[in-house]
Amino acid sequence: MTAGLAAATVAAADLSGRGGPGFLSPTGAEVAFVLIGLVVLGSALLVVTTSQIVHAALWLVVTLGGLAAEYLLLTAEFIAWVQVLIYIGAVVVLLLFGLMLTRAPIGRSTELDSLKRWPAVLVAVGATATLLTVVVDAFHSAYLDLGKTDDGSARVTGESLFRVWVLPFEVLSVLLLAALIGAIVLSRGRADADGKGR
Amino acid sequence: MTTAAALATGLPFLAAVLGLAFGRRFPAAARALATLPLAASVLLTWAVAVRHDSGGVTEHGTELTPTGALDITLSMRVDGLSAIVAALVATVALLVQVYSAAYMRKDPRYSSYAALISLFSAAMLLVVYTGDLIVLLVGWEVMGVCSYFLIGHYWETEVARAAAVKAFLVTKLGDVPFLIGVLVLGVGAGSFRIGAIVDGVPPGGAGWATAGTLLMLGGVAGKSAQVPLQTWLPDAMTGPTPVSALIHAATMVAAGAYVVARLYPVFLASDATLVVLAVMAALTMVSSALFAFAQDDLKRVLAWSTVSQLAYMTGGLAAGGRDAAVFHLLTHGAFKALLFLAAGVVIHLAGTGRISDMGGLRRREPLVFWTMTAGLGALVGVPPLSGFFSKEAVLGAAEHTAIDGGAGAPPAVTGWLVIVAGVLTAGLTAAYATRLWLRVFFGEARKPAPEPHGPTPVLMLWPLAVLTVPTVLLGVIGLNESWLPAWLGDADGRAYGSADAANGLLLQAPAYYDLAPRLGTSLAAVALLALGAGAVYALWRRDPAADPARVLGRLRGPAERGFDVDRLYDAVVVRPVWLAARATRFVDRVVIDGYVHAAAQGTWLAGGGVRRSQNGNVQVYLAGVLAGFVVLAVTVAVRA
Amino acid sequence: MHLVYPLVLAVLLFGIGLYGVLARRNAVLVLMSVELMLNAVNVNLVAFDMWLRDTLHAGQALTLFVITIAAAEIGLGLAIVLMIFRNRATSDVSALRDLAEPGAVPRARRRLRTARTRPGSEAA
Amino acid sequence: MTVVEVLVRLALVLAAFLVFPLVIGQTEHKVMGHMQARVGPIYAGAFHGWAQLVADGVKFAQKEDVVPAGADRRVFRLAPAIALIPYMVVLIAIPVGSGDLVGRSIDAGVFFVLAVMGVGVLGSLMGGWASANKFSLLGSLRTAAQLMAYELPMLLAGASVAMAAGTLSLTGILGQWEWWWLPWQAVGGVVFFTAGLAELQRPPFDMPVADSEIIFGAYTEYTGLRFALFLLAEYAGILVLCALTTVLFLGGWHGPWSDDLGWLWTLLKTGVLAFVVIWLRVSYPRLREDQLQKLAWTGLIPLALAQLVLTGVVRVAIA
Repeated sequence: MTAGLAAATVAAADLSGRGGPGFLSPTGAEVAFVLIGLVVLGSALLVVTTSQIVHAALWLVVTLGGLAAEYLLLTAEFIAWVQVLIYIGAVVVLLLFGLMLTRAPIGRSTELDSLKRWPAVLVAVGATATLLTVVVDAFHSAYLDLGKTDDGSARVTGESLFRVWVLPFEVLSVLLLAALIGAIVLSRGRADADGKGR
Repeated sequence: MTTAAALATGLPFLAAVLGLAFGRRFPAAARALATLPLAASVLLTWAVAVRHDSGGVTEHGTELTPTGALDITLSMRVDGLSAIVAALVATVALLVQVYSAAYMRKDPRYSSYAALISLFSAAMLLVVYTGDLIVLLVGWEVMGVCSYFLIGHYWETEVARAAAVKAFLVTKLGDVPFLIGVLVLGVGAGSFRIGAIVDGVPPGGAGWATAGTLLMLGGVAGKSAQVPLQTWLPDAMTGPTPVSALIHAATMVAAGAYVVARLYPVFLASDATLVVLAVMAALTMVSSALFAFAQDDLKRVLAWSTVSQLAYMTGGLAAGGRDAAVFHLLTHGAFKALLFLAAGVVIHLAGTGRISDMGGLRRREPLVFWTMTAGLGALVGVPPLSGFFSKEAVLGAAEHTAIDGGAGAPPAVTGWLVIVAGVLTAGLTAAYATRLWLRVFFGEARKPAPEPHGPTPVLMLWPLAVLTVPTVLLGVIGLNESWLPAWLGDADGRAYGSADAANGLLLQAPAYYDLAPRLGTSLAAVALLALGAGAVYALWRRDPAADPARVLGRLRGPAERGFDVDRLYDAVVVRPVWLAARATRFVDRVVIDGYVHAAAQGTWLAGGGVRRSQNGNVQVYLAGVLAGFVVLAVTVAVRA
Repeated sequence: MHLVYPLVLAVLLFGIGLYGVLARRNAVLVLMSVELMLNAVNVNLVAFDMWLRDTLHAGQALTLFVITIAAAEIGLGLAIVLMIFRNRATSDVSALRDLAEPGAVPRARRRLRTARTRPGSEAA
Repeated sequence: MTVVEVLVRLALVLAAFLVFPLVIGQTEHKVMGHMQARVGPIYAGAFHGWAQLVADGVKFAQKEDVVPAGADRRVFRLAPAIALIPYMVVLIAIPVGSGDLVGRSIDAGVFFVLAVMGVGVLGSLMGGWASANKFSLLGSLRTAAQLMAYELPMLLAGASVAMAAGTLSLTGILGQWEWWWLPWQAVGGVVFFTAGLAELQRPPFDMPVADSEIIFGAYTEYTGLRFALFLLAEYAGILVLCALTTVLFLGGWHGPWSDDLGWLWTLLKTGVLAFVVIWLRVSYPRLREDQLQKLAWTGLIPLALAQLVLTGVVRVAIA
């Protein structure tokens, strides 16, 4: 439904399209972007609807991988590999780890969705429609020229990161340390309270 | 010279601060602290008065930081008037401190009492000396506060508390217009400096001068207990006797008259103000003399008499006799202080303040008898005593105004008012003074005297002796034009000289500077005096045990209660205010609080409704928040 | 490439993540949905960075930061979920009603009671 | 780069992917057979049992493809592929010889390689969970924990080399390489190799598949070709790890004589390393789970950090 709405608004934007080629003659990158985007959205939908909890995590892998590919198409190469490394290599593994520790069952679970599903649908669709309207209205004529640039290369990103954004970077490292310590404290606290482990 | 004046003001202030800070811890030092700085002040004020002689104005001051359009100067303005009045104030204050050292000997709160007296003296001296109206106002209000505390010295008693609050409220009632009047004068003259204001009045008067002086009359009436704000003074007698003597006889109550004299050129230029002042004075004079006649309490008699005598001063001022009024202020300060201090000893002896319980005290303490006789004589205006001369001076000025006042003189009507009321009051004064004298000192004691608790302290007696001297002799200074009028200088502060008088360079006609008694008014006053005194004596002779006041008949009760002015106040002011307050309370409780309670109740109910949604499910909360966001965004987008 | 493609993708992904956060009951699934939303934001950031040709590369830098923070968040989040699971034997967010107004929801009370009767939770 | 060239390169990579892991497998059989004096692997096909690999293949192919009843069938079947494919993808980026002798030169090569290698672990996780077997699940958990622990030192060691070369590209790193990098990056190399072994779950880091404790962990329920794919993934992993270590720390195609022989040097170094891997399997006992974690957090990570500091200091000194 939302995809249809998006298509409609995109088509409408095409009529007034300024700057860049029209929507009806897409480039190869655009076609690839849309196709991968559909995969991403589909798998994301499965993440939030599947009744098998581990499958959700695996679909998440597909979503994140697809997004990495989208980053590549946007010429943000470094971001793409970081996405794979951190999200798939670390976050999803952690998630699976967590799922297994919380005794994720094989097969369908009945209680994954709350009873308030329809209000959630309503709110999500409302928010999406609002954002979509705003975004399409504002940017339907903006064109992203992905010519030969190395804006997304490791060198450029690294330079901006360590020249311009060094301070936030350092602050972030402190945050990570805090998160590390916090996670350790959280997982150990209970064991100490119980006495000799479990 | 201004330095000496500032020092004279500062020393008691310092003593007060030290006394309030350390008096409780070092009670031994309190007595020295109370008297010694004040003694120095007395010397200084006298030095200032003598050095000043008859030179014009000496004024020095530092300007405070600019406060806006009109600057305030911290200045000392010494001229004849302020030098003499300051000397009077300081002297009486010192005597009272000395007297109090004995009178309040056993009082546990002596140190704070003495400090307050010192503070009061400092404030009064500030009022007298200062050359700036705003600074004067400061001293004025400090005096009021001190008066409040001193009247309420025996705050354990209900009466004292009520009297203190009453005195405070009533005088403040007058101070509000007084403040506005000060501001009007300041703005009108473009300065708060007294000199500038006095010089700034145009010859024919000015709107701002009339308005300002009229407003200031409120403060004058409040401080000097004139109609219609007179009722606080008799009640204030619940304070210690020295306080009554100091504040409520010699000094503070005279401040009202003093301020008028200080700004006299301004008042003189405002005919309307003078007429109002004259009406006020006439009413006060007669009525309070009548009330004094009806009183049974010794100090209340003296209080009403004070009110009456103050009316003489204000009356003199209204009728153009500034020098006469100041003359009366001086003599009155002396003899009324004497009378109060003597009354203190009498009460001390008799163990009661009720006249109906006294009698025959003549034999127990002859010194008191004689000094009090002198004081009463001066009060009544028996010829060679001081009161006679000052009173005649007032009446003489009034006569001049009434009969041959010319251009620049007050309206004739003020003169007539003051003469009629003054002569009538002379008779009434003689009547109540005679009644007091006879009932206290003669006849038999109507109540067995209490066991004499030791001899009367010497410290209490010698101020009486000291005060008797001016009581008897002070009238002399008015006899020669080169004495008191020359010392006082002209009303605008400039020096007075006979040559000036002859050339018409003075502010007023020469007759106003002549303080010698005049034949017509003297005869009339003395005749009525004799009539009043004789009538009372005759009544007393018929029945020494009965109160001569019975002659008032049905009038006596109301007169004793000051014509129930308090009840009038009650009906006119208090009750409407009460009703308004009650109405306000009703509106507040029912209407305004109704809204508040309804709002609270509504919030409570709404909260109860929202409470149901607080089921702990975070996702529901989040959904609500986001739904709200969507609605808001859509609303904004649609309206944009 | 038209800017709307990545933007629309981001919006839709965000909506899906939003739905997941609101509708899923398992805490780990909620965390996953949060990751979806974060990724949507990242797509936006990268797209705008490329579109603006930002010389500071704020968009990419911020994306890297977001990814890092997401890693930290998932670590802490999972630690919390595991703690809850250990204490209450559930990772169902709708069963965690400690925020409820007392007495407003009978179910929450029942849950509390059962939690209280569990051995081991008394030590806490 | 034309389409044909791309296709040729992909075909070559695929060929290498198909051939070398098998070679390594064969070598492992032989080496273990000789080192442990086992008769089996030296028997088939007469000469040193050259046909053993073929026999193994036939055996795996013949076996029934069993999926447990309680398993999550789709995930169970998908898992071996997930485990295998990332290694194939990684091979694309590894340069074999000087110049353009590489599948595809990738700008952020080190990142790419390490990122994609991390994905392979998902296969073990999926397989272990989908088997509906407690031992498998335990194996998966151990795999995940091990991956978490060893990814970090591996990344740090890789970062050290990238820092030394000033580039993330693998070909770029080799372009910068000098002989004295050998001692300079030695510690990093050891850390990288050790961590890689742990990530591959090779002995002595094979707790996730410890057959004496949890009966081959995640692979308990796998039989036949699927099991063979897992094995193949392991050998591919050895290949990738050894090739990467070669490229990053041993100079890749650098060596004496002509640069044209570079590919030979690469293969030689990789082969030696692969031999070391096999050698270690034969000679070292298995670590305990807690020892394993301790080694990572208190041994390898500090070492890797020290290497990073050293690299930085030398880099600054040179500059």
